[in-house]
Amino acid sequence: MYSAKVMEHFLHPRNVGVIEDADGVGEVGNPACGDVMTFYVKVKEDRIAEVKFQTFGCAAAIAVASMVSEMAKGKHISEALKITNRDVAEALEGLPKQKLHCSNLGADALHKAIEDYLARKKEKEAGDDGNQSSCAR
Amino acid sequence: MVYLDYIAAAPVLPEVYEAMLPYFTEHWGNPSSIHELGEKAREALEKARAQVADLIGAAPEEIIFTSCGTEANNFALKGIAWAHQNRGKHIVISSVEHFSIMHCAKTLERWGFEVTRLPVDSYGMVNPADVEKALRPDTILVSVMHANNEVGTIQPIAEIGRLCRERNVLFHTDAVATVGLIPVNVEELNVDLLTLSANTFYGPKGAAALYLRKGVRIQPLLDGGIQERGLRAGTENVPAIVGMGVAAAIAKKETNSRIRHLQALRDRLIEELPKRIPDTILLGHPHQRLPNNVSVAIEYVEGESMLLFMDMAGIRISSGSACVSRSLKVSHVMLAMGISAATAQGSLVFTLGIHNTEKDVDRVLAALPPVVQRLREMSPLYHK
Amino acid sequence: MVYLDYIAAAPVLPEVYEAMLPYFTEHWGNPSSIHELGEKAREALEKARAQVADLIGAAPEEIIFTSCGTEANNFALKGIAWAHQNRGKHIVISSVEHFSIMHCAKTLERWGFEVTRLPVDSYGMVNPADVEKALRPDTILVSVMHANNEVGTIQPIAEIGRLCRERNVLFHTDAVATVGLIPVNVEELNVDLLTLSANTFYGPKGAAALYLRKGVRIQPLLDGGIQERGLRAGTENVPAIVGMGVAAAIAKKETNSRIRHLQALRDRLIEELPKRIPDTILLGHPHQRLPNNVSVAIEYVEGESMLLFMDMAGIRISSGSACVSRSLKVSHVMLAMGISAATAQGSLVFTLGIHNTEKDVDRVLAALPPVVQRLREMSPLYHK
Ligand SMILES: Cc1ncc(COP(=O)(O)O)c(C=O)c1O
Ligand SMILES: Cc1ncc(COP(=O)(O)O)c(C=O)c1O
Ligand code: FES
Ligand code: FES
Repeated sequence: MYSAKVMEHFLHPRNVGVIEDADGVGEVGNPACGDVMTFYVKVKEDRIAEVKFQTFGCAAAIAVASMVSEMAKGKHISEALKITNRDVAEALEGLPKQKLHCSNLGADALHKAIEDYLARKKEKEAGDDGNQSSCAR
Repeated sequence: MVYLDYIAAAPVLPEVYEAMLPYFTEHWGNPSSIHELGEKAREALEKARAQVADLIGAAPEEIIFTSCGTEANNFALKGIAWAHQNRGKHIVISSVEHFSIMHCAKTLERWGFEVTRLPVDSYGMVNPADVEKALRPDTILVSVMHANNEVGTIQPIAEIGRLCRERNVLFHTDAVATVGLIPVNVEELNVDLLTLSANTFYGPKGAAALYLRKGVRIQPLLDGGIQERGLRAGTENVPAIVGMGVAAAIAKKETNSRIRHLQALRDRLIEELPKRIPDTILLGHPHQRLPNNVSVAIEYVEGESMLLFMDMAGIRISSGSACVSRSLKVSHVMLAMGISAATAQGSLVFTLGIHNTEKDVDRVLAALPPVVQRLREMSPLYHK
Repeated sequence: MVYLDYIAAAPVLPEVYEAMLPYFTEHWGNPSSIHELGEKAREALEKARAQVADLIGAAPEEIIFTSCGTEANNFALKGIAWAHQNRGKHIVISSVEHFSIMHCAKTLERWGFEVTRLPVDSYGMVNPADVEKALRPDTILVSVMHANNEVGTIQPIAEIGRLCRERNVLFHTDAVATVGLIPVNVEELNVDLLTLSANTFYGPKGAAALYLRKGVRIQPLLDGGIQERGLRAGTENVPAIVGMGVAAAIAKKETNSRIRHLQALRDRLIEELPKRIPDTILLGHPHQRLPNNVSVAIEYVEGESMLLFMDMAGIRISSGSACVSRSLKVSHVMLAMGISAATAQGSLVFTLGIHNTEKDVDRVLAALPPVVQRLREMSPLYHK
């Protein structure tokens, strides 16, 4: 059913775990549908310095998360945001048709984590601006 | 290899295998041919029919061979619906039926029939009182499975059958999970139609049957020649049916010893799994349960992942998790039992067979806990 | 024994037999199981699908396995009728179809469909012009068999298919008598659906298929699980399907040499029988005919009697089609061809197979004339 690549990532997933002081966290899915995926990123100079994930899902979900984490590591966030579901499925040498949705999960969770980072950054900048302006006042 | 997926498929018995072989290359006749080779095939067919009938306490002419349990279930529901629609268009099924009943019922709804789905309790058990409530003057058929293939719960069929008979409503039971595994007698169960399948009792794939009580009218699902008294056309799969007959005869003799063997293994798994894996829930009824079924939900992990890790370890099991069911839906059986979708994701089904040993159980008990542990550590839902 | 009833049943090839065996006791998995044993079974299933597709020039995903030709025919007619009834309720079949089409059509009539039955000429041949006349705006399906199992006549399927396509009407052909015996290509034949059966080409009983052109909508006959892309539920008969695949691959390679062999034997029977038995009429088309079919009517005698005397002499033949014989009705095929009921009574059908030899033909030619002579002497219809 699964490609050798999928099985390899499933059996030996990279970057499993939690980053306690993550710069961004993204969670997608719903346990009712059998899939929850959480991505944690640490960002340095707009590059993904560290990435970890947790998943509650099938073998495809685990392999996808592992592959996405590998693909994202070291990338500029603008590049990481461009990782598509298709890229992930291709990198895994294909996924069974009914499991293609799992590849959405991985990329979506990563993108959400990056967006979370960007939102926090913006908030912080807004906050900084606010402080500055209040200071200036 | 440790194989604990007997509900999905089983090897045939050596005696069954030996009995089938000559029908491929030596006695290859068509039972409808009136020469000697056809005659031989017909005799073999009728012998098998008597053997299968004997297994369930039926008369040989009440057995109609089909190609699989699904065909027999479709035949029962559609055939009775077509033949009796002038009396009414209401049908009752349970909410934990196999897909081959569930989806038939949906098709019947598209054809203008009305279907009531009986609720089940948290063990997956139908309450006969609910059957009584569901019966209407236009009810023509009730179909409740004998035992559930996923959670192993055995339904109060005899009682439901009695209620139906009192109300003059035909009663069908899908006994694919029970016939040949536990004693089944069509008289005691008060059924008018019953589905059974050879592979449950180590007969071959491609052979199953519908028991149809004498005098019950039905429309064929497969129109054509006059095989099976005109009720199921098509050249009979003689080798498979011969194998089914032999398997039935052996099952009849060995039922009790098989049950003892299976129950011991089952009970050890049921007892030990929750001890070794915290947050493991037994699904299905604790006592009214198939002797070969262990169905559990393991919280915070997903079935397919466990299944594949176990597969790597040489252990073949099954799961009712959504990720396994190509349709990506959680088992309707577990949902009907009120199990949350998240919990149902962690479903594992072990079905034991005659070849299993204590050692197989030991291997499962050794292999599963670390797999669960590993997956739980990956799981965002799990917090120690 | 001389066996000349290959249309009724045939032994499986040694290669087929060998290929099937491991699937009973070794690779017994269920193709739907996602562990290694299921995986093996699924791979075997998909390999067989590709082999069968290749035999008829189809894509693998256009092959749906069924349990017999009858099931595939029922699936084709009922499944298309159900799926397309909103477009129209008119169906066209020929008057010489196998019972599994004929009786399906009757059932469809009971369900409110209208059926036109095409006439045939004295050879049992459908005239495409009649198809054209029969087509109406509400025609949803035409079904004409590729070759007739009783009289061997091969129909102008490609032309009928072309007409149907022009008019946007789906076209099915029951090719149970041809696939694996003569070259069959679904593209050349312009068919949308085609029924084939393994035993025609020395595959096992219990395996057949419906070819369904990509994009054609159909309703399942067997509702249930998602086997066969949800179009035919039920656990697949893996050993039989594996056997069918191997048989298809061999048939593809050997078709031409088999035809040469069969035709020589056939033509000798066709030539010699009337010479040795006066008032013997060849039934079916003289040239557009199956290479293995010799169908004759022997005047003043009755088929069963000849058949049983031949059986005594160790020669297995048939009279009319196998599944008709027990219904004690004169063949509808022969009646449609304008053959009188009295003449049709004397029908004998010889169907040759790869194992037949010149010597078998000699034995028939030696044994039959005295049998006929003896019966004629008893017959009040016979006057020398
Ligand atoms: C032309 C034709 N169609 C269909 C069938 C039905 O096949 P089965 O008996 O395998 O269902 C037969 C059987 O001989 C046949 O000859
Ligand atoms: C309870 C029950 N009914 C029906 C079936 C359908 O049997 P088959 O797949 O042989 O058609 C199954 C198959 O596992 C089953 O478990
Ligand atoms: S997480 Fe359910 S199919 Fe992948
Ligand atoms: S004469 Fe006896 S069945 Fe026809």
